[in-house]
Amino acid sequence: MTIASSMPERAADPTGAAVVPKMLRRQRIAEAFVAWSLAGPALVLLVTMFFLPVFAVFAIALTDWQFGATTLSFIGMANFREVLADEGFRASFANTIFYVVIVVPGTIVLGLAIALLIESGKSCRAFYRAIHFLPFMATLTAMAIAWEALLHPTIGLVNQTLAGLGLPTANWLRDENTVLPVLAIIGIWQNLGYAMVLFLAGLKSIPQDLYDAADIDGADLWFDRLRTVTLPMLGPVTMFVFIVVALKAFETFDTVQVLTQGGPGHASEMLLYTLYRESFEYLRTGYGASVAVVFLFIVVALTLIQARVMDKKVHYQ
Amino acid sequence: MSTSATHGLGSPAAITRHAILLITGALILIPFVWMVSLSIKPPGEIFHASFSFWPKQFYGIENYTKALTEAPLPRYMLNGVFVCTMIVAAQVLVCAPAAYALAKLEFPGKNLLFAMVLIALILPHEVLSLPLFILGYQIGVLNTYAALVFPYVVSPFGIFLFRQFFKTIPDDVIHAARLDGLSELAIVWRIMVPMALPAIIAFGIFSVVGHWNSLFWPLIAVRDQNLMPPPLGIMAFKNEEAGNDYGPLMAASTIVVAPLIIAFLSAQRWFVEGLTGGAVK
Amino acid sequence: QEPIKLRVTAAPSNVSEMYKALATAFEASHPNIRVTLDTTYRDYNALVDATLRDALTGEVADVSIQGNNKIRLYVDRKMAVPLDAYFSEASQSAQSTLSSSVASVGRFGDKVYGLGLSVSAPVVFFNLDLVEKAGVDAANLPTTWEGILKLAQKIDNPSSNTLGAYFTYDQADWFWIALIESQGAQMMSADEKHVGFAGPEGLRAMQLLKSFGQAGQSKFDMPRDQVRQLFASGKLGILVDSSGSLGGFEKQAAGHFKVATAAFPLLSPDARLPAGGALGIVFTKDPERQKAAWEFLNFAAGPEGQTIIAKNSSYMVANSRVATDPSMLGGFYATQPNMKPVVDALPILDGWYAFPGQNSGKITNTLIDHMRSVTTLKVEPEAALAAMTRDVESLLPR
Amino acid sequence: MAGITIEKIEKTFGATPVLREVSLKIADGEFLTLLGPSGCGKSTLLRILAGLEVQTAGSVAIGDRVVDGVRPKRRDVAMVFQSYALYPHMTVQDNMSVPLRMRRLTAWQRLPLLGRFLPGTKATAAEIERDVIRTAKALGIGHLLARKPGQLSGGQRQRVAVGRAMVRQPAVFLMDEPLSNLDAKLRVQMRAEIKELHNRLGVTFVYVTHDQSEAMTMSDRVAVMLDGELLQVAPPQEIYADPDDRRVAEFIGSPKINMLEAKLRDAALADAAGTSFTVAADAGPGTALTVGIRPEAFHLVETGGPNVLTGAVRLVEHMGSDLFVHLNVPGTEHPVVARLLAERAPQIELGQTLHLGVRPERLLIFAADGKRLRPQGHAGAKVLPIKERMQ
Amino acid sequence: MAGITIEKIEKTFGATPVLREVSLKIADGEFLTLLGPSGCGKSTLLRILAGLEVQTAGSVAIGDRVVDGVRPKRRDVAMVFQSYALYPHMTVQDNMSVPLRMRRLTAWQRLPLLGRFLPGTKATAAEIERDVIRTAKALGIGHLLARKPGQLSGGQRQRVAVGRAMVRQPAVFLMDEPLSNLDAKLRVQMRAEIKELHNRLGVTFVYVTHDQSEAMTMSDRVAVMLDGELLQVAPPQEIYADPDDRRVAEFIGSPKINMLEAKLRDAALADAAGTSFTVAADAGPGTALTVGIRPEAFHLVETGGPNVLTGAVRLVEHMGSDLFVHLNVPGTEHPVVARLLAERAPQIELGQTLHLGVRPERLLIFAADGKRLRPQGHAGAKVLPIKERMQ
Ligand SMILES: Nc1ncnc2c1ncn2[C@@H]1O[C@H](COP(=O)(O)OP(=O)(O)OP(=O)(O)O)[C@@H](O)[C@H]1O
Ligand SMILES: Nc1ncnc2c1ncn2[C@@H]1O[C@H](COP(=O)(O)OP(=O)(O)OP(=O)(O)O)[C@@H](O)[C@H]1O
Ligand SMILES: [Mg+2]
Ligand SMILES: [Mg+2]
Repeated sequence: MTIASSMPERAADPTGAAVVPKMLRRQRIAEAFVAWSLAGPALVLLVTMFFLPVFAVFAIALTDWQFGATTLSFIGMANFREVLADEGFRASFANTIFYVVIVVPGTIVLGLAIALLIESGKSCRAFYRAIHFLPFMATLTAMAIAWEALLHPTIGLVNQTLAGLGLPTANWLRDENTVLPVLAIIGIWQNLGYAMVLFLAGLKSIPQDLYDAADIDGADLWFDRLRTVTLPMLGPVTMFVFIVVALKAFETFDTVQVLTQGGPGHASEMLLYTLYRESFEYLRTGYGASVAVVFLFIVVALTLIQARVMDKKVHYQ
Repeated sequence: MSTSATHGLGSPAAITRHAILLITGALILIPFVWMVSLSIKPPGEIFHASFSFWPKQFYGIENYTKALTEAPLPRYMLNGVFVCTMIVAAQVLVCAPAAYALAKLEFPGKNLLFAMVLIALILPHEVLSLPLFILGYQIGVLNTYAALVFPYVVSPFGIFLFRQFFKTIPDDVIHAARLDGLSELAIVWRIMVPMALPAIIAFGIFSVVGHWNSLFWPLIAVRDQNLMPPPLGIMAFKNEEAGNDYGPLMAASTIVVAPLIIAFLSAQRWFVEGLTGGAVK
Repeated sequence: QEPIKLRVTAAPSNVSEMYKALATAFEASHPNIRVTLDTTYRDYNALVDATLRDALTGEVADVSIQGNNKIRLYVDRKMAVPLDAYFSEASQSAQSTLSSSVASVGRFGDKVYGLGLSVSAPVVFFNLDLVEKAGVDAANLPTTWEGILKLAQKIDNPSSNTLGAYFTYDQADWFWIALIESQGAQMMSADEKHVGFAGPEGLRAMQLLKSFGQAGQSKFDMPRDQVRQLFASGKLGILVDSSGSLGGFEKQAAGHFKVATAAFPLLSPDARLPAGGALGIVFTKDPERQKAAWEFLNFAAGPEGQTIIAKNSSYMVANSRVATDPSMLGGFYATQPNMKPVVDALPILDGWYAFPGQNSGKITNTLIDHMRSVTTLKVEPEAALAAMTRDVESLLPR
Repeated sequence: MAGITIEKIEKTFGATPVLREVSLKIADGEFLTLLGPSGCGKSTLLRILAGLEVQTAGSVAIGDRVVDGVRPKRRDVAMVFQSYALYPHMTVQDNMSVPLRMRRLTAWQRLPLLGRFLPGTKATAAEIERDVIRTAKALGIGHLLARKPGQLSGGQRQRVAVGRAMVRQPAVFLMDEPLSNLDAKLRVQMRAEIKELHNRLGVTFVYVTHDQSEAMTMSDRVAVMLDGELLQVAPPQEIYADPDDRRVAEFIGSPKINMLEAKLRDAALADAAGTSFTVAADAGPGTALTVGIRPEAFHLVETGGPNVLTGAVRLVEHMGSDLFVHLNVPGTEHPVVARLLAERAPQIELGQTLHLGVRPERLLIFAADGKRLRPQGHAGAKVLPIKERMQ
Repeated sequence: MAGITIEKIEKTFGATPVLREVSLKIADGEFLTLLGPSGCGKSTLLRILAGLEVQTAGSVAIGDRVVDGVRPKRRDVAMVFQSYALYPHMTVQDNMSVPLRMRRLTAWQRLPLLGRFLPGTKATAAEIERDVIRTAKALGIGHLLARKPGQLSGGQRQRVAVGRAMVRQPAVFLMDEPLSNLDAKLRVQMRAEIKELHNRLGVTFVYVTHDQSEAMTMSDRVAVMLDGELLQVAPPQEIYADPDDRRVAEFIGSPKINMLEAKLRDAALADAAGTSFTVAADAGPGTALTVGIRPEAFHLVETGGPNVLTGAVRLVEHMGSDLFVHLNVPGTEHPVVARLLAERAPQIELGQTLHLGVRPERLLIFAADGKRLRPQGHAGAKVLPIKERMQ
């Protein structure tokens, strides 16, 4: 058999050149169709479960609707003006920022420290991992009750222990100066395990080679290894933990509701609680919706800004 | 790490490690210890100026019996299991194909879709509850299991996590599957999902923890007690006006959190692995 | 004939057994009415939210058993049905057992919109062990604020971590109303344009709160749950709280210390007290169902229903006739001396006032904030009252 | 059985062209190797043949069917991937069954539980199992059927990948660097095995590699690719001995061919590296040329002269049977490398001066644009037609 | 400058022994290659030298200092890793600075912000920068200093890794398969560069590889390792030409050495593969032996006879200058492979019968236990001392 005779004859087809691009285009369209039919359900659901409701909230924010009322009227930006002028809202905003500023770094630093400690040895890893992850799984309303008892100003374990050690005690939940830090500690307590697990996963994916290289290069003190290898390599995880924990911190609600109801005064009021209270306790749905809009705006903006700022410093593979 | 790993259990570094972790672990466990302790105490011993873990009079049987019978806690737990299973199943069902498309296919609008996923990831669900309630009413599912499930069938976090994990699966495997004759959907279910099992387990735990403990939406979406979630069993003993019934309340709390702990303990290996491959890269 | 299916919602969920018993007994005596009971609402606020949500979808319950202070909400939204016609018809019938106390709890304006079913009243709790340790005889418990505060000072002992007295002030605006109305004053002017407590009664109330603060409360300002934990632990001598807590206290104190109650001191002959607890509201607009709904409420407020409520909860029943008649619950309450202050208070129990307008919820919180500023001794009573008056009036509808 | 006709295939990713007008005819049953450095577009071309990637322009025919727009499944091609791309969660047997199940069972019959009870499923499944076992036995992996890929060695995985491709008897085998993940020893062994597989099956093989020894030893023809262009398509010997293009000459051969910049003195003589070479070039004096000399074309001579390079020994590499001698020759940029048979070479010392002669017919002359300048009347080395050489 | 003395090093992971009584002396300035198949324990030995792993028994001395228990930092060794292990988040310059910063700056001076203001930091930092730039220039990566590893090609990364090792002028260089991530062409080029680096620095190199051509071309001596044991340590030529052990002979050489099972007929003749070989063995008739013949030891002869193998051609591989001919020889399990020079071999057809002769002195005879049987009075090929051969 010679090479030439085994070749097909289609090259002679004069229409071949025109047919080809058409077929290719059809194939490309078919490919996009497949992709969209895979992503389609998710897209439709994302729109109906997330984006339409958000628009509905936007719309409600422009009205004076009260929950359950049969009438409402369009009042434009009045709700927003009121929100921005409201002292309670401003306190709530400041508290939320304060809380986030404590909880996020606290969770990240402690979560990382515990992850490093767990990973630095071989024994009991699963055990330590599990107990530190426990708070993340517990029903917070139930745990808040336990916290309330622990923080009791006279018969609580915390104050009794402090008093026993001769340290000053405090009325944790009813003192303007302590209530937010206490909530923040509970927030850290709850999210710590989550951050720890993510960091553990991150640590596992750092190649051993880099530590060997650091050893050879002389970076063999824990401090140097941390700075030369561990921390930079954990950059992307930290970024992820940061965003997730920040979002969770912004959305803190249960502890406030069970432990403090935002008090004393507005000292522990936080955005999601304000939103809830306006909408469901005070039944001022239109106003609550405008709080929601402002809340969403703040959360999205801060998350994006922080992500952008950190993104610059984070190394990606 | 080999240099530090070569130190045995008895070295100062190892002892310090255990000491610190035991202390932090103990601190973290205090509320849980408190919870379990209260759950076995009689009402008269619940609040005492002096503490003891073990009660003078063991009252666990009474408290746990009350927790299980006063409200239909077992029923709530079954609801929890059913609803969480449905939610996780639906989420995997919806998210895996979308994540596959985002990770491995090229199509117009891909970046827009991914941006939408990221924005949805940021939106807190509580804010959307009222419109979702009306939506549930419009589609006529309120007060059914479906009402508990439908807002969660798509999870932006799931799409995100799966996408990250799928990206680590080599293209060649997909090419091989196409040559072998698998359709794109078959590739998702027969190749990607089995290979991403750790990520799916990790996601499953997150999802189950979230929905098992949630009270906010179920109380809005359903009013039939037979559909209610586990935390309602705790709420039955919590009352603003009359005061909390602490013993059964804590017993119910213990019962509600126990399945999650067991699930986590039995799946924790995959859990960390799943995250290693996914979110974290 | 088809039996009428009545949908009933009720809160709070921790007494759902009681409601179930009530419904079962009702169905037994009214074979042509079936009750679909829904008691998943953990507190009165949750039930309000759910009811309003149901209003959105047009599926409001026929009857709802709600918190005493919620009537106005439903009247404002034109949801609650006035019951005067039914009430007057029923009370004229010979065998009626409804007392006027049942209606007064549910009165708003000049109409009755709800039938009181269970009530709680503000009372004073004593830890008898501490009282006796302070050298006071349990039979001679003080009945005036002055006496209470003096006893508190005797009990108060920082070295053993014992607190003398605590005045609960954060159950919405309930205790503020109690302080004002127990002096015979009104919460608001008749036209509801101005507050009624800007005068001497308000100041007296504030001064009383300050005295509690000085007696020790200021050091340990606490949320309600923590106060109750403290009382249960035996480290609090006197507690001003809702009578609803009695059951819990008695259980927690059992084998530990003795609890006694005394009436909330009244400072005026025309003193009234706000009633906590629950009342039944009719929402259905369908005459047929309205009638069935009334039957249900009438049953619940009657001897049979009230007995079920008394036996299945620590609530006081709302019907004073049932409570005092020895052939009904009179005997039962005779065996419960701690309930006596509530039984005695039944005739003067009044509706739980609710502020008008969309800011009523906010006003409630404003009241609490100013009360706290006084009990914690941060602000002088005069200044606090002035600020309270100003803040509340600015939140009233203009 | 099918040949492949590739016509003016172009491919761009975004704006960067990866393939430029590639045309190629592959005969039925031929073993064609695509050889080129990393990133030159070999895999892209192979994937276009398989239908995994869509070309930007041009057309592909397999057998006498134009397959543009035809799904991979319907092209009757099988592919072995560099990473093997085995399904890690399936046993070897399942891995090998997939292509058959997808083709022989209907969608209904493939349903997880239900499918098993449909008529015919059982018979077909048994048949598939038979075929898989037969193929596995033929490849010597019959005992591994129950294992998962994670439990196999590199060579075993490679065989499973081949098995998965083989089991459905495709008309065309595509292989994308199937040996590059193996260690050197195994590579040599598998090379022979794949070649034998080709001889046995007799179907068309398109084999991608950047390893020239693979290309040289296995192929009927080698297609040398650089930057998305096919530079030369010819039998291995011809590619080596008679390259068309300077880049081909430089790419093929290890150690690399020595390239000396030369200037034409007259039509028959060029000066380079301090000596003169006998060339036959149809150009004016002073034209710049490049003289290429393969390392093994050198032999030791006693003294300098025309066609002899002289320099000092810079490095001696011992390669078992051979010796690579690196020489610093004045006038050249890079050291000149000569390959001498170890046993015939005398003891060579570093720094010692050597004279390396080369026969004029072994000189490869390239014009400035890289095109080969061939002696008059010479159209390429004589090479036998494929079928005569391989049986 | 320091030699290395390894004495009876043992290493077990859990219960599995990975190194068994490895002893080795490496001379100051020597280039020693550890050669062995994957998993034989090469990296483990290297890591023990570096101090990254602690041996189970035995002792290591660098120079005249026993370094057991000494931290890697204090051993004066540098290491280049297979994966390069560059810090991906640092620029090339920072990567290369790390070893100097860790040594020349105190812990205080290394503190993130504060450190910059301590006395001396600035001067030392400037000095470090100077050294890094000098080293980078020497390696031809001066223009890459501001890039991160992700932006470099494989070869450039490799150079950065070498630079990081070089910059602090260690007495010993350890390299763990530094070229295995590069493609074939680059590998050849980097091979020469590393060898020149060694010549220039004159310090001790311990080089790990499983690639024999690397071992053969670069080393002063090669240590062949198998299953955690050193089988032979000798110059490359000697390893190739005069292996001590059957396994060494089989491991070295590509294509693999042909091994024929033989039976001694008398003290001077052994029968194998249908012919007889001239051997010199001190054993009784009937003793089983193995005759090893390197592929390039064959030459074509006209007819059969003693020391001539006869068989049918099964496969011909063209390798540019060489031809690998696979012969089915009756009585052998595997085909016999011969390497013939392409230009001297006549046209060979598949199936054709060939006669391959071998000179008796090129036969390698092994006893049944794998030990080499040497002709009387022969103690190994003559090899020059290191310093004479390389300068
Ligand atoms: N999906 C893609 N998007 C953009 N560029 C791509 C894509 N796939 C390949 N390329 C680019 O096309 C060029 C050719 O890639 P290809 O994989 O065909 O090379 P190759 O010859 O197979 O190389 P190797 O030997 O490394 O596998 C490369 O420069 C590559 O970067
Ligand atoms: N940390 C460890 N724990 C247990 N076994 C190990 C460990 N490190 C290496 N081994 C085992 O020790 C043996 C030798 O490993 P080593 O890495 O030294 O091999 P190598 O010769 O470098 O192989 P390669 O060429 O593949 O790098 C292997 O069988 C390996 O599985
Ligand atoms: Mg490729
Ligand atoms: Mg190794």
